[in-house]
Amino acid sequence: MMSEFAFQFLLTLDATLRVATPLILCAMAGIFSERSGIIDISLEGKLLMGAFVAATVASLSGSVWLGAICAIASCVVLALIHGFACITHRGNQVVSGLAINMLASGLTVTVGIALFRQGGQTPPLGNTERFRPVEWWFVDALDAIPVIGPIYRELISNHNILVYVALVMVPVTALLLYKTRFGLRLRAVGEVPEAVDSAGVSVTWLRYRAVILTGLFCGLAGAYLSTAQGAGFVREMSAGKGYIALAAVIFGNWRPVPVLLACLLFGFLEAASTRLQGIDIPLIGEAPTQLMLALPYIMTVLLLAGFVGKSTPPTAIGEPYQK
Amino acid sequence: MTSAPPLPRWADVFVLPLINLFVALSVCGLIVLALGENPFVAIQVMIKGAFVYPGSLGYTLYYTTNFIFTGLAVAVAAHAMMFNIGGEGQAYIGGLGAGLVALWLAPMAPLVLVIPVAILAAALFGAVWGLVPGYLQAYRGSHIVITTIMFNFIASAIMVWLLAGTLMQPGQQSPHTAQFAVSGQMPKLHDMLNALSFNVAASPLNLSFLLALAALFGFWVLIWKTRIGYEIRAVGQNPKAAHYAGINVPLVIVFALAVSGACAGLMATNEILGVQHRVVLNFTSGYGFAGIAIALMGRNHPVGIFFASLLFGALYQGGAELDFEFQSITREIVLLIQGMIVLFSGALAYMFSAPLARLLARVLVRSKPVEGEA
Amino acid sequence: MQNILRIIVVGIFAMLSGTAWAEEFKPAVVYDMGGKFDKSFNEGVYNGIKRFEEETGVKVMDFEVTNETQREQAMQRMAKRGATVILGVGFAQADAINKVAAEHPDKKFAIIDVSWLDQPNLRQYAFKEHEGSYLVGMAAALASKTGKVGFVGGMDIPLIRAFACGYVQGVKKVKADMDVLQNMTGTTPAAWNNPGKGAELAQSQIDRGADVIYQAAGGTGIGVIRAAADAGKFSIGVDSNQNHLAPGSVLTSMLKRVDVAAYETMKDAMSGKFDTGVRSLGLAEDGVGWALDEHNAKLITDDMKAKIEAASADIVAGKITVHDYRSDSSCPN
Amino acid sequence: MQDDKTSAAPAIELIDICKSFGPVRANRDVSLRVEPGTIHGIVGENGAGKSTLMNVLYGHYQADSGEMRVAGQAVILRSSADAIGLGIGMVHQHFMLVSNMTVLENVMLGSEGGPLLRSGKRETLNTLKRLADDYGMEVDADAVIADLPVGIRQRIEIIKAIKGGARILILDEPTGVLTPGEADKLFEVLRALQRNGVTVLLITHKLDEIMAITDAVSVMRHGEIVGHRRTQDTSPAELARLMVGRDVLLSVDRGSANPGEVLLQVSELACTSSRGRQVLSDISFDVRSGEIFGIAGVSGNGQTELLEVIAGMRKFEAGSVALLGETITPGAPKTPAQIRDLRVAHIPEDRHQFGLILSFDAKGNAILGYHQSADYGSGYFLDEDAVATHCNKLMSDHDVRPGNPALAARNFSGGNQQKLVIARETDTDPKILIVGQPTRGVDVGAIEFIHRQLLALRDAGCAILLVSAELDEIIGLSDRIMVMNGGRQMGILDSADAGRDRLGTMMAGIAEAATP
Repeated sequence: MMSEFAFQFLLTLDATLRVATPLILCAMAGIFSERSGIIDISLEGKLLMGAFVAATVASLSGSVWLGAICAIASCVVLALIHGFACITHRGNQVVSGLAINMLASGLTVTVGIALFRQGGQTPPLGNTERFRPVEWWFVDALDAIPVIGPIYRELISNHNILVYVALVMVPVTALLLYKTRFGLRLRAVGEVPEAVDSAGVSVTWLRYRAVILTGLFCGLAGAYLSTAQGAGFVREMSAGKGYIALAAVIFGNWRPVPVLLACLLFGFLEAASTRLQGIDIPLIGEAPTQLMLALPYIMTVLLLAGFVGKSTPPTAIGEPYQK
Repeated sequence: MTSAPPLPRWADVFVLPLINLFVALSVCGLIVLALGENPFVAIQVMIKGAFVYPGSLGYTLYYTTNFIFTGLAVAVAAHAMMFNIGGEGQAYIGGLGAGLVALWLAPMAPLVLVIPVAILAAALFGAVWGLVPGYLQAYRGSHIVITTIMFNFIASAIMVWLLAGTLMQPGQQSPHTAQFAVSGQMPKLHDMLNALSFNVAASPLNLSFLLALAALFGFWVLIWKTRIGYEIRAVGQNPKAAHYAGINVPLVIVFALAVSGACAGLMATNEILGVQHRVVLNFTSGYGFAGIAIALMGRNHPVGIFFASLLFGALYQGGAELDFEFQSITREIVLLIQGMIVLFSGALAYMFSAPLARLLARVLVRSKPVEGEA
Repeated sequence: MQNILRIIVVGIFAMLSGTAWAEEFKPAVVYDMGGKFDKSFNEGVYNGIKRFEEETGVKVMDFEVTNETQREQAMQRMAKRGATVILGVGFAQADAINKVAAEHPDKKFAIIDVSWLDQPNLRQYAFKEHEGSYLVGMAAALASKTGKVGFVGGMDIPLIRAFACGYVQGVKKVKADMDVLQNMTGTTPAAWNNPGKGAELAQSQIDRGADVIYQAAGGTGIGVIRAAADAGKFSIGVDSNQNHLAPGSVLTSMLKRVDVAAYETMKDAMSGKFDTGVRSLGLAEDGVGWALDEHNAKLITDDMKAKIEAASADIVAGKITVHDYRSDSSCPN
Repeated sequence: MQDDKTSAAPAIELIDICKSFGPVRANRDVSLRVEPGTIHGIVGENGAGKSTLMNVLYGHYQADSGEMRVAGQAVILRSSADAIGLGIGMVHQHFMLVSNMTVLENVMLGSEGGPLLRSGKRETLNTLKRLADDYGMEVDADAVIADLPVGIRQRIEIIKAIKGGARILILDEPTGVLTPGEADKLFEVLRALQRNGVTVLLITHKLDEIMAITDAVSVMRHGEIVGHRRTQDTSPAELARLMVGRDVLLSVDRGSANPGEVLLQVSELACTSSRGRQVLSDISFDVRSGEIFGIAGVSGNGQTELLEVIAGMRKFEAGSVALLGETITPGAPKTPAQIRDLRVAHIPEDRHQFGLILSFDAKGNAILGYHQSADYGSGYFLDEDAVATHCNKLMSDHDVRPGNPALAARNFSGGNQQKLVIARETDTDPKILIVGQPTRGVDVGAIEFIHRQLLALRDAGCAILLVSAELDEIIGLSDRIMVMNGGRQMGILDSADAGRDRLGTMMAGIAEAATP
């Protein structure tokens, strides 16, 4: 019984990883933009657009990789629109983000219907048009070993390649942020853009590079949604994940590893709520799945209000830079 | 530091928004063209669908009603320089308030009692849902934008929980409450007009439309005619000067957000009391977000908000017509137009400001000198 | 001159009297939120309509609603555009059609998955999904090696519980001690259109040992089928024949012949044989069934086929009664 | 790049530099020569255009016209990067430090030495060590900025500016936030830099610093250079006079005061800024009805904070303020509205930030602070006609032009804006009037008008507390004068005893006069 419970827990962790992958990619995307001082509530729109373009191109061309590349390109275009409005024209970053979310909602369905005439969906993708799980070496050999065997099979191996990509992106983000010239300048520009400017570095170009990176990561997240986790695009398939990722960025205090943990926590809540649905838990009663799904938002509000922990956003966030 | 000459007020208020709207619509027109349809024909279809067909004007004004309320919600907060993007959640919770009153009071009280109480409840519930983020911003320093986004999701979770649980009508297939008794249903305008022997086509347009017009007027009075409105504007335009003037800045922010939430909550009177006659899931369906576009286009002024709402009402109603007429364009194009309008009238609002100012300066240079120049 | 005058008079008369003058047959259908290509329920209707159009050459007006208000609005629009028969798809349109039908007593209306309305010009289709589900439940139990099978529902409503209940009865008929894992995707209409979550639920059931999963979840079910296929397990389709979605993995599909209902509605209306009231379609009426085609021929052994067909005959003959969850809001097991 | 001393090309030469921001002309025909290897001071009041000039010099702003030469070469700076390339470093008034990063990271920023930080880090550590050896500027490379005291932060700014071998170092108000001890350390560093051949430009409004460390000094006022002096040939008093100007010639005969009862009494007031710096300490004075009590001092010596405390806009730590018999203490504060209700009027120092809402029309500004008054409406409503009537009256009484109540405040000239503020605040017949910089940025005609009004109010029995950086204004209007320096009072003089020289030296914080 206990080992059955442990096994179920392990499987829930496994599901957590799958559910958290788009959150992780989106949240890393958010870190770049927000660390450079640009609020990005358009993670949601970019995620949606990425998912749509990935599935569409994969479906039309039959190549999942081409789909992913085009997804990235489309998200970079959206990011550049955001940058054009917020950096070049010093527009309101929230308004611009909202506009992009609306554009993404409208464009994906409009173009989807025009292309496929399937109510805004893409046709279901075949196996060659999707990213597939990757089985690692020695899975069967290790199966015999207790504890390690199941962990290796369920938790470590047999994930989609983009799951691994997402996990790799966390240290990549951290390295980029903390070990490179670009990262140093990026962190500085979100705090004191004047310092970067007075050090002879262009604030504008730096911020553009940051939003481009945001687009890049969002594109991957979108591709995961429609061509790895799913098998095709359905309208509004991002379903608020971009906002959860934003919440994770805030919750993780704009730092890659804590943000990863926040994503995993939020992913775990979702995975667990899926599995606990309709199940009576001793003492608690029926699992409060709505509460579990709303918990990321509630926790973020409490954090922002300073009731739990402390949130320290980049100092210059939201303010257009003007000499 | 490009210092363009100042833009004349009339150009700022009328010309610039029209240019922005024109550019937004032009881009959408190009997209329609890319989809292989004629954008001019599409516009014709939309105009016919919004105004010409019998009953279509009623539908247009019914949508307009929603937009007036959510546009006002954004505008009230905007006057205090607060960005309330929580209209969606505030309207949702407002619907809960209206619904609870209508469900409990309607079976035992007459319409003249139930409807006003339900309207008040909608406003009150919405106000609470706006007040909390306002408080957190004013006294705890949480970013109002993030908090209101989160409150939208929290509202949605609460409503799903209630509608699929306690409030769900027993034995029903979908999560919504039981239908309100007749005294909990806002009278439809066509019924009233037909009773006065005018012959009007049926539409969901109901008394809430008049309430919306009253709200527009009330908004104008509140912001420009009252002391608290003066304080709201002062806080928004210059919080330091407001502090100097003895205004309790945080309190005014909380108040503005509460009024803002109340406006959004009133949207529920149209949807819930006026049309659905029961609390249903997702009845806000994006109206709260559209309110941002309305307020941006309407320049936070009641007249502007009215016309922007009318435009959006026509887009929504006319957009549905596209589904009937075209294979490749659907009403989702409306979302696209909405997005373009927010982009060009909001984020890129001043892209054309400097060029326009230069152009006008060149044209008007001989007409008259500017008064009171420093 | 006289001729011209006559044409003008007739023309004016025609314009004034509108529909009354030459009653032209104009059918219309209003799809619900999933859209007509949802691979499931709405698409089933679409297939019936398509067949009708191809056979008769009559064009059917259609509309896909995207928000709550549009259901009524779309029907009103159809009525105003001169539709003579309007088909509503799904129980969510019950309120709207009830109202519009009352306002247009001269027009014919039909709705699928509704049985509780009372309008003289309305035909209602109710399906005995529990009977079809019973058969695929047997198929699942016969194909399962692990002794555990699963069910993934869409939105948690009595209709879907009826699917689940019929399924469980079928499973237990084969093997009384078999485990049936059950999950609903959600409590809101969004649950019909969330393939990601469908895949997660299927995966969780597979993790717990299920090797055949029946889904009744609209667009969400696509995710279930995909997850089962990815894991090398069986899934069972619903509403339309979904066997082709993952050949070799979709064990069979529970057919709910909404296409028949749609086709029949249009055909009857065209030929003037349109009668109203509730039409209850079960195995006997060929309104539900199970799918066997080239995509799953290898999966269904002769033995399975024989057992399922025997049970089917028994149900038609009344020897087996499948309990309908909706009759008493409970399931016997 | 550095020529031998003999060639003597100026390290920096500016010729007729002009720079405007919209209608505001921040620099007008500024010409300046800075000799190599010297410490050159630039003094001036707030808003005199010093910082703009330095930002032009650092490439942060581009001049509208004029020429700039560095070591004899004409240069055009398009960005800070160009300035850095020419060996110019700058320490800004507001530190350009990222407070959640380490010292090392801050110092590296902009010159990381490659796409990866690793090699640059080693190099920067070497630089830090070299600078510590050369100038005694020791810092802990791994410390996070937020944890460091202000003095060290400034040291890091200097290190940033000179790490690449800058030959010209600009410091903008470097001691504004430093303790005296930290300032002394800074000067040691500057002298060491000078010994190494670095040319230093020091912008400040603290005269003692000029006297202590510079070789030459230029004085700026209203965007123009009004004088160049060799430090050894000048005195603080002369500089103070140059700074605050002498173009305000008071032609009003103010007559003798007729002081009555004490209406405003400040006792042992102490206040710290939000950054924890002591901005007011031990301030005590009283103001009687029928007198103007002037506070002299170079801007930024606590006057602003003093006015804000009295107006209820700022919290304070110790002491008390008694207004018309009501006492405010840190434990029993009053809001600005409550204080205004006592009939205390307040003309703030900065009309753009506090006194006016520029986007509001004149009507709206005419009731700012009085919008709750029963005169302008009933109940919750404002009576627009009453407001317009009131505004018209203010405008005609106080000669505000154009007399259009519907015109937005930002479209009035500075003088008329100020007249509107003064009209609003004095129209209520206040018992106490606190005034900050009443004639800053106001044209000469309006100045006289404003001065007359203040005197008329005094003669009507109002107690007036006047803060001004214009020495002549203080002397011309005040009956008694208190001088402030560094948040302390340097003494209170009868205006009969207060000559320009005496006040000037007190303002410079040099001599303390006996309190009468």
